[in-house]
Amino acid sequence: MPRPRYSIFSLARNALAYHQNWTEAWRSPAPKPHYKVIIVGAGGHGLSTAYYLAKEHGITDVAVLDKGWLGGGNVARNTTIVRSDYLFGESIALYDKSLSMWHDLSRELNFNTMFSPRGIVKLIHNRDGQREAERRFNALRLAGVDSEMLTPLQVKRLAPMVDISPGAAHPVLGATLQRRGGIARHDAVAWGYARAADALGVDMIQHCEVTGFRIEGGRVKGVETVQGFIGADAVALVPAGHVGVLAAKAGFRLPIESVTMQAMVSEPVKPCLDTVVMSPIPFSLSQSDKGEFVFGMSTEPYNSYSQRGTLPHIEEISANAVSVLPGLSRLRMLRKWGGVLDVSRDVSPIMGRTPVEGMYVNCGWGTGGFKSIPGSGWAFSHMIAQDRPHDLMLPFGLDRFAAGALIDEHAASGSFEAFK
Amino acid sequence: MPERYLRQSALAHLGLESRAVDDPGDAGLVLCERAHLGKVGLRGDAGDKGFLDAVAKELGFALPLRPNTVAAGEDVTAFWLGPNEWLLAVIPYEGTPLAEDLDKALTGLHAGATVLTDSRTVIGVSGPAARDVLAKGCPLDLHPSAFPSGSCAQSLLAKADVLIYLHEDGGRFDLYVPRSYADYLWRWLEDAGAEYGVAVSGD
Amino acid sequence: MLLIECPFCGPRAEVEFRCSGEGHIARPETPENISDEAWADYVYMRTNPKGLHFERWMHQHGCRRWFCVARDTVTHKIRAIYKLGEAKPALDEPKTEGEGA
Amino acid sequence: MQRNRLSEGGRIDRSRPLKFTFNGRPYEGFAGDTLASALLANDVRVVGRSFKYHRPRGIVAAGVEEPNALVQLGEGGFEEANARATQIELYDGLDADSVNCWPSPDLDFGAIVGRFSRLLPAGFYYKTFMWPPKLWMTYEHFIRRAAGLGKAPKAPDADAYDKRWAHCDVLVAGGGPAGLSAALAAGRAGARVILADEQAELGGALLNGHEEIDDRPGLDWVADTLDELRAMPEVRLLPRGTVASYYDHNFLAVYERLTDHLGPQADAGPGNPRGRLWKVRAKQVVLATGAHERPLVFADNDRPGIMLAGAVCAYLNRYGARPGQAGVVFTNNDSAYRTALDMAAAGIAVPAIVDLRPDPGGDAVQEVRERGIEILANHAVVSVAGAKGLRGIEVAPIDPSGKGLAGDPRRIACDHLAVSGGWNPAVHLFSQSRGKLDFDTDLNCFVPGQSFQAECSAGACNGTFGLAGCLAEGHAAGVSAAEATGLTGKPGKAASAADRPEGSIRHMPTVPGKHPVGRGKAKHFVDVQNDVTAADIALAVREGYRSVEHAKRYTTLGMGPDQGKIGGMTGFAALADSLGATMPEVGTTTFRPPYTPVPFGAIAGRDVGALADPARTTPMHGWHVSAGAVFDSAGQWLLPDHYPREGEDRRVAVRRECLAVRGGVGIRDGSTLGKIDIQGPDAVRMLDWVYTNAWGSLGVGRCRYGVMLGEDGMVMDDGVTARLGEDHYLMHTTTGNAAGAFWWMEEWLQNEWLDYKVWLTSVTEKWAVVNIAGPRARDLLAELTRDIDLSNDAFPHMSVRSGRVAEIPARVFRVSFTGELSYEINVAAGFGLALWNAVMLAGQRFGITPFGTEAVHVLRAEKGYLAAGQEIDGTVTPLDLGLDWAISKKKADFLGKRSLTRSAMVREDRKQLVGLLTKEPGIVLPEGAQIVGELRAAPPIPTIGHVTSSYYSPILGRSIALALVEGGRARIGETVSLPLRDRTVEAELTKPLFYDPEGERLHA
Repeated sequence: MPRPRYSIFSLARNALAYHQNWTEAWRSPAPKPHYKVIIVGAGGHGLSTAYYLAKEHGITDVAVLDKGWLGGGNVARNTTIVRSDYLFGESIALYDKSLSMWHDLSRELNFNTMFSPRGIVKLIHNRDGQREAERRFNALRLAGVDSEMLTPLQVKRLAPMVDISPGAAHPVLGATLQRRGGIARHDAVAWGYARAADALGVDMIQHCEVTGFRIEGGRVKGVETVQGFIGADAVALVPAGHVGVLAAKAGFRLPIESVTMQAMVSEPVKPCLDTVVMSPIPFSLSQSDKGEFVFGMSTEPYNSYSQRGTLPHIEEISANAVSVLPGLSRLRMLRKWGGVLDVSRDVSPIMGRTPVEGMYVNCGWGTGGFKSIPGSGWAFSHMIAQDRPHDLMLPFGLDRFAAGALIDEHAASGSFEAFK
Repeated sequence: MPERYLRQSALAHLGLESRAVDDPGDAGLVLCERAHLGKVGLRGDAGDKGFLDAVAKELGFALPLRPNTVAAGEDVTAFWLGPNEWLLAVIPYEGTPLAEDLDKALTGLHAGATVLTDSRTVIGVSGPAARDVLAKGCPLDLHPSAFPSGSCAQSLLAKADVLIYLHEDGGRFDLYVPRSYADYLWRWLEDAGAEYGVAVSGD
Repeated sequence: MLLIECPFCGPRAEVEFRCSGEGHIARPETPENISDEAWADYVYMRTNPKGLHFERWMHQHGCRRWFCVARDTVTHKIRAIYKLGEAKPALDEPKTEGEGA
Repeated sequence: MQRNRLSEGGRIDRSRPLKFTFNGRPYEGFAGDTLASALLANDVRVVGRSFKYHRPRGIVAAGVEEPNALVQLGEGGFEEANARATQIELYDGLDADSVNCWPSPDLDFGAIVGRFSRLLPAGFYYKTFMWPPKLWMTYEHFIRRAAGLGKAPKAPDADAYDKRWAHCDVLVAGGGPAGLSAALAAGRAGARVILADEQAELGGALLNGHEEIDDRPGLDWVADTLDELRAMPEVRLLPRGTVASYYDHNFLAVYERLTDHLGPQADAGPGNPRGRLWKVRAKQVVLATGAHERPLVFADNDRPGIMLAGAVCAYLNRYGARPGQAGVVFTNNDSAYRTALDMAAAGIAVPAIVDLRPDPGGDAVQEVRERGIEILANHAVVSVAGAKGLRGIEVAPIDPSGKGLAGDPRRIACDHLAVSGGWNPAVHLFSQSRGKLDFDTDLNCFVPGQSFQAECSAGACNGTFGLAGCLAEGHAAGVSAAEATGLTGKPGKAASAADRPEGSIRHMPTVPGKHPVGRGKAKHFVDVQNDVTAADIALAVREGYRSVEHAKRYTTLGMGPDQGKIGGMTGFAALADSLGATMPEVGTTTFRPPYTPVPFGAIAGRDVGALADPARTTPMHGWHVSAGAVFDSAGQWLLPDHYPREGEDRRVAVRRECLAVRGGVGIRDGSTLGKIDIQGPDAVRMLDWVYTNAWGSLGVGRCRYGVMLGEDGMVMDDGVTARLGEDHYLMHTTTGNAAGAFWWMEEWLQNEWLDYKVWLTSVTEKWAVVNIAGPRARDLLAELTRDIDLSNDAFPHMSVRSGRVAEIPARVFRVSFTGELSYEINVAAGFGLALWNAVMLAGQRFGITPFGTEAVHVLRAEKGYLAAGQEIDGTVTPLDLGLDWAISKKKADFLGKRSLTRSAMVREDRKQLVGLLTKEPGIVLPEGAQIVGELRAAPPIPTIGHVTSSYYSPILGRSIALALVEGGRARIGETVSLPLRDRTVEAELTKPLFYDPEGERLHA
């Protein structure tokens, strides 16, 4: 299934033909009766897993099933921030593998993901934040991952909208900077992986909701779907925002709760914020290539499978962001939406085996899902292909909960609230 | 006993007395600190008749048992806070004797009284814009049909926990606010009232 | 924003409450006699249903009482509110309506 | 000279001229104008440039759906980007400029992009800019510069914004005939009503025409209705109030603009807010939000002068402004025939009505015929002339297939074209409320289906476009809403209007033309705001982006500042056409809040600046301020960090304070420490659960240290609890955990230990705490109290006594966080300042020194005491912290106990608390520094731990640090490296205790 390469030349050639000759980015095949691997969830992680299964491991007898349109889950509704400035070595290794892959992703996929390493500025507002930043900065530096400490003046130079006056409601004492981090065009990542995986022979089957699993003798044999039974040697669950439902159908529980996270954008304005600004108070902010300010938030306070959200949270985030970047006050909220995050109890992902033989799970990415798409798919495809976890994902197995070997980025990152 | 003047109200530092006027003029919002109320926290089981009787005997009136209601005697007002919790506001502000008397009266029961005079202060809010100002920070419906005179409720006002009480005459709201939040809440109220005009009155 | 009928204070806005997560989770009677897996199940594993969810809420800025709420995690409709210690009400599983994604 | 101003008619006040500036040129309009109507009256045809191709654009609409007339408004602290000219009420001195063009919309250098438009189909950027890799940031720089519309204001916002809650029986969204009818019916029935309408003037579509109600002018009915509503005390009218979002449980946000129409306010600020965000809880909601007209998709349908027919009516009838001298109407339905009549009545030459339908019928058509206007049935507009202002059009008959033309084009001169493709109900709020949409094939639009919340749609937003129907539906909605809230007042009768039959609509996703879509030079816009064409949609389908969401995202359809109010449905229709599918099969994308953009400042309200976060203060706060303390925040609390004297920096001040405590006596405000009063016969049972150690043996008057775990075995808090009486305890928590620990215990008591007889009361704020610490503390206290025996035997370390201090009733705890002889004197908060002053006075002869939180940290670290947020960070167990001694071996269970025996908890390489002494004693390590066992020349270098606390210890004359290190306890004595930014420091691992290891000073 060769696909014409995208380039300025193909664009010019097609322009002469009024763009009538472009071919479809991916096929819409009917499901085969059996696949070697079925991936449930055609989101960023599912699609990248399929792509790397085909590309790195030569396994092309793969179907990616989705209950809706491909790339319609969290990859379509996140705030597109890509970074690896985590605290624990396990997290740094995994996320930085992913960040490195982002830098070449457009050319790898021949699809411009518009990844833009414009730097992640994480503000420090108080003593606790300073301590956390120093710890993280040093952890990253010693791991060989880029990280810098900024003075308030350096913050001002990178992000002139930030109020660094000492009397500010949330004074800026400094920041950490990860220059290799940035933002990307979220849809393009899903579409790029889908197109590239399709070209390698992977079947993307949309509107094919999984209604159950056929499990015999503790081993998975295939999936029941709205389009009928599809057999498989291995089944990988990668349905962000939905994994609890599938796990229940397969007969096990996960240390995961699904919650809504909102995001919002402003009307588009000319460029005035060139880096990503994140603050623990909390909010995150970047300006997209379209000119919209993209606001990220923390999660809503109760379980929800609703891609909506509440007003109080929007109020809080707006107040936080306006306090730190007062110039936002007269800009206007254009649109807000929500996504459903599967948040694990230590807010780190769960990757690996499940209690069902032949069934693997990759879930619980919480707010880390988008940035990890390349690395997660790359590592997870290794697990599926070789039935052995890749070293990068070894610490993230489901078994860590019984052992108590949690990777609690959240607790240790200064946002520790003892009594949640 | 130490000199009374040594005892400072939560908002003493604002010098409200010097700002107090007798006639608020056309100010839409009139604020005051009611610094001299004693407060006693009372815990006990509303289903325990022995407890209710003992308290009623001590207070001279029965505790309010319906949610968001108030009962009052001559010097003591009792606010319903929950199914096993009440706040007593006492005149004068030394709540200790009442708490001790109650404790004695409640001996042997699973009940207790704690002096909370200094835990909270009371900000009085009145004037024609009082409801409008409170609506800026309080999610309760304070319309007379939903919150009639003589009601009380615990809720939020801006970012402070408050117990809101509307006096029987409907003329003034009393906000019972944790002491450490009093300065914030006072500043918030002055800010919220700015569009209506703010005056300070004596207690 | 939800309107939650506190069983003690009456209907109040969501901002007055705190959600304490899944309800009816029994603490193991004799933790020392159960496996690490069984203990982890109690500490970490959650039902996380899409649809009817039995959970606990607390009226943090009101009467400070905990109580039980049966809430649909898709529609956010509150199906039942009851006091602690009362049994789970029998409720139908909802059809997943009203998800305006 | 307002060339296009009608001499009479409209709602403007010609006696009140207003001057304004647009793109640097002065103009004049009238009170009652919008910027858009004033520009139209002044014959300003090009108002901006398009988003992608920089095509000249004119005003299209008269309301919120306007896609082109976005302007940069005002300056300084009042500047605003992307303001919509149709929503800007004219005020004197208004100054606006077009966005996204340079130097002006008439001469825009960006238009060069348009020349290459063939190279820029939908999604072109996904296919290129990938090579060479280094150049992407350069490409992107130009993409970013090209994108965006207006400019973000640079000056701080001069305005303040208000927010408030509101409650009502019935919220009515929209003040047109349906909304007014609903509000009137509900109000008469006795309901508390809020009626919000985005317009300055209520009346809705009635303002734009001259329809009659109850046999008199419709606007008279509006006036009477408003009079009646205003007389109702429980009805609140919110003109200039846009219902922006509809949340769960009938909670809605309304943004009311208070001063925008007045221009910049001299007294801008909290006393005169710019806008108010209403947070409304409504028992019932009536949506009467009207409808938006659809454009038709034909060749170059974006040229200035091509307007929506309904907008033409609005400008003529409401604003007395005409779009030009000669206008053609292009329609597929009856409604635009009224426009033709209005145009003719305003003296505009109307050479023809071009109608896609073969046989137009209906009342209005008849009237037009009688008027003698030519009707070109079964005709299409196939080309337009005039890139910067319409000069004429070509029309041609349509062939029977509806796909091509059946004759030669004919040219008609005109300077504007009024277009109608039918109407889309404004179902935005309905959809936000989770209501399901149905597709009405007769009207060719989505209409509200099943409601999900207590809501009812009425009038045009419900697909009922006729006035009679709007009045009837509105009334009925008001009646049923009032009834549903249990109100029984008499709602009165509905107002009536003539029912005028209309002909059907001819749906054509794209109008046939000279070339197939995408082939000729002309562009067929489906979304004018985002420059999305029918060819783009077709390309998306060709490339497999077939789902409505894929097509939207690939082409950016409906993603501009108007959020697709005009372009969305038009694009979906083009998509359905390309797919050969029906509209219900294609569906819609989700309608996201807000309905129209809302300033972030308004959403933030007053929770910014000084009111951003409550600053909690202690009773002694004023003293600290006058003593020149430098403050630090602990959660929301403000506490003195240190008290610098003249010429002292922080370092010097903290050293002085530390030495004063170690050498004499210091005084500290300890009021913020969490305090929980615990009473009841089962207090001990509860303490035995929540703390790791056993509490049964604690005598009255004695104190004990406790460690609180989560069920995961991690330390959450620690502190000292005192037994005050038989069944009476007082628990101290860390400042930050006061509320958390309280809720933790309450949760267990209320949920699990229902039979326990324990009452908890938070008494943090009841007590002011004055802590005196140092070898002279007893001597000092002795000066202040007569009724407490201070001798070591009578009042040993870890005990509590009651008495009077400085004549004030007090509870004195002999506890220490500094390692010195230390008393924490608790008095009623109101006496806190008095006590502090008394202690300071008495302490003068002991050289008493106030010390702040930083000195406390130095002193506690010298003793290896733990700090929440530093050593205790949610990932450490009591064993990690060396607190084995505080874990009862006898208790069968306590919260978190089981977790401590899991495999990862008992590993010997867990991070454990140790001390750290740098080889060079002068180096103070940064907190957060990472520790390395085996140093390597270059990263990656594995780390074995990190520094949690680090200070210079004045008493030891060297630096000290606490750290969590893998297997640390077994490594004590080893040397480790800390590679800092500028150098690598070597340090020795020690026990986490640096001073007075035997605790002699505590017990002195």
